[in-house]
Amino acid sequence: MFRDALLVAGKDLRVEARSRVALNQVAPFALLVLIMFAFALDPDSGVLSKATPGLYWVAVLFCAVLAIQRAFAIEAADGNRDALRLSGLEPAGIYLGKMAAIAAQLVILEVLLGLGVVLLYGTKTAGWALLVCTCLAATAGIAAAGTLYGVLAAGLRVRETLLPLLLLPVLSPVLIGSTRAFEAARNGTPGEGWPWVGLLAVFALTYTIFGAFGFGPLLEES
Amino acid sequence: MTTQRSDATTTTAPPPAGGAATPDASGPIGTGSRGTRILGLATLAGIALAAYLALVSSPDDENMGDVVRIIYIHVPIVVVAYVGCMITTLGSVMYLWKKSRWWDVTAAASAEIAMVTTALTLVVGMCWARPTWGVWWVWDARLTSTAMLLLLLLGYLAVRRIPAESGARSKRASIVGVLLLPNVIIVNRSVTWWRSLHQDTTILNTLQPKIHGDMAFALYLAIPVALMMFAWLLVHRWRLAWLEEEVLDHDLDQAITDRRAEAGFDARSTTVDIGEATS
Amino acid sequence: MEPVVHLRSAVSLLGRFPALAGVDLDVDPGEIVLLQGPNGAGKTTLLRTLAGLLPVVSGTATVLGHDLRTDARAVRRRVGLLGHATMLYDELTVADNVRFWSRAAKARPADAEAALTELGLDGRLRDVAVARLSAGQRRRASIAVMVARRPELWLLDEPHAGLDAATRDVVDDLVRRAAASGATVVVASHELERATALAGRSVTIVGGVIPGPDEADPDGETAPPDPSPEVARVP
Amino acid sequence: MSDWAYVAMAWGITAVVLVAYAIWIIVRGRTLSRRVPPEDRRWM
Repeated sequence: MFRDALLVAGKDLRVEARSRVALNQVAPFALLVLIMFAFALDPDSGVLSKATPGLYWVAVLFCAVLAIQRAFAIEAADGNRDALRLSGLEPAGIYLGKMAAIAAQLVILEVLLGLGVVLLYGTKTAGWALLVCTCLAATAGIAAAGTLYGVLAAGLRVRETLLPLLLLPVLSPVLIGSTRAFEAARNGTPGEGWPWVGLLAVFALTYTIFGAFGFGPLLEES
Repeated sequence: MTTQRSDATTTTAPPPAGGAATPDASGPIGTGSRGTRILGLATLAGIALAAYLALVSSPDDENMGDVVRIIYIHVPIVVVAYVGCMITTLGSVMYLWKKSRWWDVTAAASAEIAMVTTALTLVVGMCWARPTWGVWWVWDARLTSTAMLLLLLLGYLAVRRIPAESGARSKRASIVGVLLLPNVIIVNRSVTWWRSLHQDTTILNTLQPKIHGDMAFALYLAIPVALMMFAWLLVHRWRLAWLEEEVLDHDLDQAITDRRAEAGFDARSTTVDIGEATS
Repeated sequence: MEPVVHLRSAVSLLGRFPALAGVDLDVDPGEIVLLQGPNGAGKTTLLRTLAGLLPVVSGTATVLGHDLRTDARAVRRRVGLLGHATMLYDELTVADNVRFWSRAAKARPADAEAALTELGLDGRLRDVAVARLSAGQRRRASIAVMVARRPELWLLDEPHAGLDAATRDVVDDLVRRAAASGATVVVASHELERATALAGRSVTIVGGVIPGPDEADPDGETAPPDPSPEVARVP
Repeated sequence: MSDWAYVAMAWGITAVVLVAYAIWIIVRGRTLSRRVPPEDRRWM
């Protein structure tokens, strides 16, 4: 199964390397979101710097929805889902492969957004260990749930509107957990943040297991 | 408490809500049956008694006054909403396991009822928050999780409404249905944890006024009555959902015979039960 | 020996629509069968049903020893379907596509290279993105993917469509060699003179139905159009 | 708005919504059941 996962992840990342949609469209969108927050919240009123962790993760969630739409758009083309069903790849392998590819792209986006926040909002970073662990756990959770709901919405005429409606409520614990963890890191009390990372890890694990089992039946139906 | 679900009672009598419909040639119409009539009448009586107890006979609370009467309807509706969710998840799990259409229809029916009652819970919750804290919405852990539950249910119903072959639709919906319960639990945990960070215990304890004496009786009567109402709604909604599926299948059998007729061959009756199609 | 394909009044669904409304068909190993019928008669649907992609809801249907009603997924690995859709990733190159799909089917890397050379794709075209290929080249890439996966049952839907004469000969040669080496082929095609020469026998489908011998239409005048001389309905 | 107004609002909205929902189910059940032959209606 993991061999299939590597194969699919490799394929997805190669498609991304060739078409550069994430780099040319989703990344600029991420920075755009940060700038719009700045317009909305008037930087020198202090609200922006106080709310930075939350804004950062809201931007990440929006980018995640786009990245997931993109990941399944390449499968929607020209009978590819039939090809996947005929390919002999294990559904769980396809799931883990696509999840890994999405997670990889998300990590790059998060680093980019991190730079954006540090430069644009001038936030000082502290508690690096907590920051990195939160990012990894949250990204795993977003990719796991995203891939499952992504294939569920794939191939449906209403997928653009259905995916956010299904995914964002489900990801609310990730938003809460990662924001609290980032705030703990910023307030210099990383001890408070670690339980939240635990919650993110549990979320990611739950969805990876559900996804591995649910992906096959859903691929059948899409 | 298991919800009492009268399923296949067969004799016919005029449905409680409608007049005595004159059964036409194709047998009695509507989703009523003797069982639902009895259940319906019992529920109506229960509601009347519960309303009387809650609104008239029970005393008002020392510090909250009459506002406490909202609790008598808030708690039962929340119970019905959560029971509905559990049945939806149970139905989805059973459908995935047994592929039985009966459970799939149960999941669909209880999801819709859960959605309606969850929305009501929010409205009643706001009617409670306004007099108590002077604001319509308060980021209280329970209210926020209920709002998330409503969104999760709307997502489930959206998936179920997408037109597709019934096997595909049921499987897609049941996977979302199975995820409903874990999602609710995880959301609930994180929201409660998040709110407890803010040590707003002052708000929290006013939510649990001291219920005692005949006030408690009014509340503990209202919950079973609400569950009877839920059972009655579920039975009718279940039959309606079954009819909706039948209408779709009926059109399909028609399509098969049309297709064969158009091809010039005899219209062999290929009776197809979509529910059992396993791909 | 056991037929590779055995269908008795099979009904399959395309969404809500009864794509196949009663098909009787038998195909033996090593056979090349031509599937004829007007547009929308269900040729593509029959091929996709044989590939285990569409649920069979009534009648009996076994392919390569698997019952399509319960075990459709097991059939898919052993079947090659060439349809109107290229089933390729447009952003990836020809070589990437063939390598990905053949490794997915656990085929040996050598098969991928062999398929590329056989379809004349190992030269300049090898590293061109599929998106920039012509329709004919794209179809040759799809065929290369299928050849590389070495399926036991070839399901070809209009294989000659959009190909130049030279490539059509390559395709016909590949099909004959595959059948000779024991694979079974079902070809759906409109180009009768070329396909009839290729196929051992032909079967006609109309309105999603291939009638069994017992219920051939009594009055006969609604018999489907008889395009080629030796149309024989073998039960 | 006095306390009783909110109590009335809470109970009123709940009653209206639930009754409307029940009637919608019953009415739709009657219309659909005319199009389905009796043997397919499990409870008949």
